[in-house]
Amino acid sequence: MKLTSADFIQALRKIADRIEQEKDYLSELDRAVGDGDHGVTMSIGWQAVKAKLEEFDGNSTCGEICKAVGMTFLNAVGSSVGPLYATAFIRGSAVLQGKTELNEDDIVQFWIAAVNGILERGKAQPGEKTMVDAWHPAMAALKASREAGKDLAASLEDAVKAAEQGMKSTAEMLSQKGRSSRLGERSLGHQDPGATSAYMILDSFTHTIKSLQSLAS
Amino acid sequence: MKLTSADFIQALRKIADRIEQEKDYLSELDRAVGDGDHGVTMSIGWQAVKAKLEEFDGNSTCGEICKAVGMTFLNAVGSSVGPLYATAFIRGSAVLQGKTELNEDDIVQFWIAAVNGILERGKAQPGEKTMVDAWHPAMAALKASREAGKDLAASLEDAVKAAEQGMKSTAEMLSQKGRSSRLGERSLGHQDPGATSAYMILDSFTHTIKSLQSLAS
Amino acid sequence: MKKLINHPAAVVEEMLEGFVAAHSRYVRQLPHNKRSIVSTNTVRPGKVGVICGGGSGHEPSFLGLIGKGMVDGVPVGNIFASPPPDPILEVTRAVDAGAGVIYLYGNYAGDCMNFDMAAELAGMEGIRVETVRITDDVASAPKSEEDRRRGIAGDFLVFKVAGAAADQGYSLDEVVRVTSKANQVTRTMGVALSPCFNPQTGRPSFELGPDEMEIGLGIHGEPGVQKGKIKPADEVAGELLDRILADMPLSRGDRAVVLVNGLGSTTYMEFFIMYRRTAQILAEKGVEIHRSYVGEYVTSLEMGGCSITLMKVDDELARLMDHPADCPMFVQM
Amino acid sequence: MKKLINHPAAVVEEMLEGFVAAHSRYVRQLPHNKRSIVSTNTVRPGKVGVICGGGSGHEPSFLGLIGKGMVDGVPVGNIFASPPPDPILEVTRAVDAGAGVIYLYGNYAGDCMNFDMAAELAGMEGIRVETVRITDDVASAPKSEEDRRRGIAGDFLVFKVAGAAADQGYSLDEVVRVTSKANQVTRTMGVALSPCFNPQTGRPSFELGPDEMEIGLGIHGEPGVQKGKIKPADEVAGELLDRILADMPLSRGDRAVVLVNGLGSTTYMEFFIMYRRTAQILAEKGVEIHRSYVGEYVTSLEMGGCSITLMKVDDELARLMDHPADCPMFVQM
Ligand SMILES: Nc1ncnc2c1ncn2[C@@H]1O[C@H](COP(=O)(O)OP(=O)(O)O)[C@@H](O)[C@H]1O
Ligand SMILES: Nc1ncnc2c1ncn2[C@@H]1O[C@H](COP(=O)(O)OP(=O)(O)O)[C@@H](O)[C@H]1O
Ligand SMILES: [Mg+2]
Ligand SMILES: [Mg+2]
Ligand SMILES: [Mg+2]
Ligand SMILES: [Mg+2]
Repeated sequence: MKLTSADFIQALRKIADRIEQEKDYLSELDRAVGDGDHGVTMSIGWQAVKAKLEEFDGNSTCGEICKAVGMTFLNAVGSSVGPLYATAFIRGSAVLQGKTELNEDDIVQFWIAAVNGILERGKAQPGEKTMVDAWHPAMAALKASREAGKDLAASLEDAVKAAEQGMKSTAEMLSQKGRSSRLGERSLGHQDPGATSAYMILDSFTHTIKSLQSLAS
Repeated sequence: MKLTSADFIQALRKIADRIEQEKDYLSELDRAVGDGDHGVTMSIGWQAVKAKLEEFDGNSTCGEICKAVGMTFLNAVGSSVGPLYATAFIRGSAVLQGKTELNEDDIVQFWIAAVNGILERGKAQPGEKTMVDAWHPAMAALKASREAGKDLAASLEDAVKAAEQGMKSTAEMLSQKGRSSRLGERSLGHQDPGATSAYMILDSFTHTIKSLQSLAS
Repeated sequence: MKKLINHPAAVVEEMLEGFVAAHSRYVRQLPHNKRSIVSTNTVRPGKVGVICGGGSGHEPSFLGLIGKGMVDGVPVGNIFASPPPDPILEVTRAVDAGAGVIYLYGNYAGDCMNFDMAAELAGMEGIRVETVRITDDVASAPKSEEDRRRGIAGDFLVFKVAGAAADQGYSLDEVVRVTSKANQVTRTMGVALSPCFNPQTGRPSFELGPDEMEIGLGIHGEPGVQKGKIKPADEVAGELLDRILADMPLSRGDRAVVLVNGLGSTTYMEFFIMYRRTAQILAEKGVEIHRSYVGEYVTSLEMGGCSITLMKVDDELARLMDHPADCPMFVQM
Repeated sequence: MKKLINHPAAVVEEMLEGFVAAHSRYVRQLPHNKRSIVSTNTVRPGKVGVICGGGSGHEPSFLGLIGKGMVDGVPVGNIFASPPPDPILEVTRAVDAGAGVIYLYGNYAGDCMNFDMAAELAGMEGIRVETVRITDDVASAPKSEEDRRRGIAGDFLVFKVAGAAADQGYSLDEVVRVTSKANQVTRTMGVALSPCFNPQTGRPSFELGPDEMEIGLGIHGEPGVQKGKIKPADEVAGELLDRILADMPLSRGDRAVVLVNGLGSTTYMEFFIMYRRTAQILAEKGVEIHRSYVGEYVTSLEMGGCSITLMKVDDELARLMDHPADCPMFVQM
């Protein structure tokens, strides 16, 4: 399958809508382990992104869209997730430069670059109860499924499953990074908000890809 | 009947106990129209008086006891009621000077002097929704009953009835003095806390007189 | 009601011990009465002594305002209760430096009676005492009866004027003149969102529904003039200013000092949002803001809400407001 | 949740408008980003620029501390969220006077990442930036992992040291040295009694029973280390100090600066009662209190509770703490 700049914009809008729907839930998760604002922050960031996307259309390159998304998100929110997702989108934009149409490999490379950005910026290891616990296994699954010859949609579905599992596993982890790390034992039993929104982002993107694919077939 | 210094001390102790019992109720009344502390203030004042009374015994004159009560109450509470009752007891002490035994007329004169002190210090008129609305009719009844030839206990009973009626009538008055005066119409329906404690003081004193009388007869 | 206290009956004494320990450079307790708090360094020959006071529970007022350019001593009362004459008199003796003493307090029955008794006793000792009762609370009595009004947050601005005048060497008559003038041009309207809890009763000072506010509420929880649904800050600020300006009109070219005072538990964020609209409204009317105070100056324990005070200043008042002050809980360079 | 606000999404912008209007003698907004707030009068050639920052909701920190002897600029974040690099960088450019700039902030993941990004960008523009992350919160990580700890009320004392050092002409290296030293000898333990309400979620930051308190709670409502029944103030103060002194022992002859910091809705009366016991305990240990701060310096919206901070001072730190400061929400003569 192919993803045009217009499709890419559409996929990003859908993520913004998904976050908007879930923002109260995300804040509630953060209330248990952090400062209770993760939904607010993600909503502010993604709504700013959605507004910024108005400036782009099918003629824009995915690279420039992606870079603008990163900078917009960052300047709208700051916070922990601002630098993490900004770095993700800016790194991701590097592999999409000049492109108004993405093939399946471009999209895989985009996600891998983006998540590497998150890892480098945040320096969190898997198991520290952060968004990395969703993103890291998701990327491992994505790569494995591609190597096993699956198509993009199927591979992304595997990645989403891994993200979901990673997200759920954070409930059993002792927090090491971010605000919740002060909690120690008391963070047990609570799912990490950043891992949860990470799963939602990937899940939403995968839905878009699947519906584009079914439209195309 | 006669009232000794020891009886007088006893009567004052009883007042302190009565106020202590009713302090929450008095604060609740003040909560509706003032700052909610009338019971606290009266309790602090009367408990200080009770402690001070330890320094006196049957050899003390009623005048010196009475003056000490006034100064002790004042310095323990300040507030609106401090100067009012301090003035009352200091004026009252003037008619009891040098006496270790009081006759019925002494006691009547004591109360009249005391209440005149309240009127002069506070400059409140009857009808302004203050303790004066209990004290003023009570003294009128006390004088009238004495003039009609009733004994002290009976006259005090009449005074208590008048105080009770005056106290109740404050619920229908617009406040003019004290904290509650800002309320205007909204003070309607609420009984004045100071009028209520005034009634209690006189009622408690009258009970003491009646039981002394029944003991004597 | 949850509070960081030991015994409800000991809160005032323990607060004073802590206060004096924390600020021993500024204040001391007098030996006879621990509720008599005076400055360590402001009393000087020929300077008028400035005393303010009232009940506890309004911190930083009154004791946090003892210091250079402000007040010289504070007799401290129980929570929301005037101090008795005894500490007032003791403070009066300590701060009199031959030029007489001014008593400043909000116009409440209890304060009037106790301070008057003290003034009488001080007079008998040959100390000249004058009194200015502060009456800035617009909600507390109608326009024609200004002298029956109560003192609330405007207390702070009036103390500031008196303290500066005394520090600048004004005579007692002159301090009284300028302080009365300050009081006459000072108006406050407040809004309450949540009650305070008297540590000694454990009860809320009043009841408000979860979406209610009350306009004109007193700083001791005395009921206000109008209860209603909570509104956006801009509307609330507008209503408070409407009432102030209806009472004391300001016109183009007038100058005002603005005080947005917090009652205890409301956030600074909200004060600045209220200030923002206040400044807009005054700008629309062409009123110049000479100086602004935004924060907690006269609280009501942990009551929620705030008040807006305007003082209409002439050159003299403006100059006195600009005079520096150095106190434990208020410093102005 | 009742608040004097207009739109939840506009609280930070409107607060800043009000703040800058009220304190225009001290601060201004930079043209490119209204969240970049800088001093009107402290930047001077050769002086190290001092920047502190973080999320909104901690007022008087951070923006109320812009002024002489304190900080030169503050990039402002959303409520409890680090500002992004953009306003940090803009403030950096504005306060750099050729001597370099120091970034000071509580050690939170978000602040670290955003300030580091800004520092990198500033470095690319030839501005030398150094960073000291404040880590005073004893409850936030065990003793051997001090550098993972968070910054809470101790922020204020560390800012004070840095601001004074810069004002006294220390070089950037020297400001970094003394500020790091200050951070290393500053410890805080807090107790929370009631939650704050983020105006944007309308939800309480945590739940506590009507007779519960929580020790070690963070200034953004992050859960603490120990929940329990509320105790008398003297016991609470004792527990907080025990934990501080177990972490940073003080012995006879040592000197300390004490800060009792209110989180938002607790009364000054309670702070002084907590201070009283703190002073008693330090006196018993023979520790001299060099200077004390009691009030609201680093709040957490309207959270209930307070913290106790000790800074163990040597001559240099004592001298810097005594240096005057003149800011909108903090003045020291
Ligand atoms: N260093 C890090 N690396 C990866 N993710 C992190 C890191 N620090 C925090 N996070 C994520 O950020 C989430 C919190 O985001 P949010 O609540 O929006 O920010 P803040 O902590 O500033 O309030 C956490 O749940 C966690 O997943
Ligand atoms: N001028 C006055 N004359 C007589 N009684 C008064 C006067 N002012 C107030 N009071 C009485 O004082 C009572 C309030 O007392 P209290 O609550 O103890 O003092 P405060 O008003 O200082 O809190 C009122 O209910 C009223 O009866
Ligand atoms: Mg958060
Ligand atoms: Mg009362
Ligand atoms: Mg009272
Ligand atoms: Mg946050």
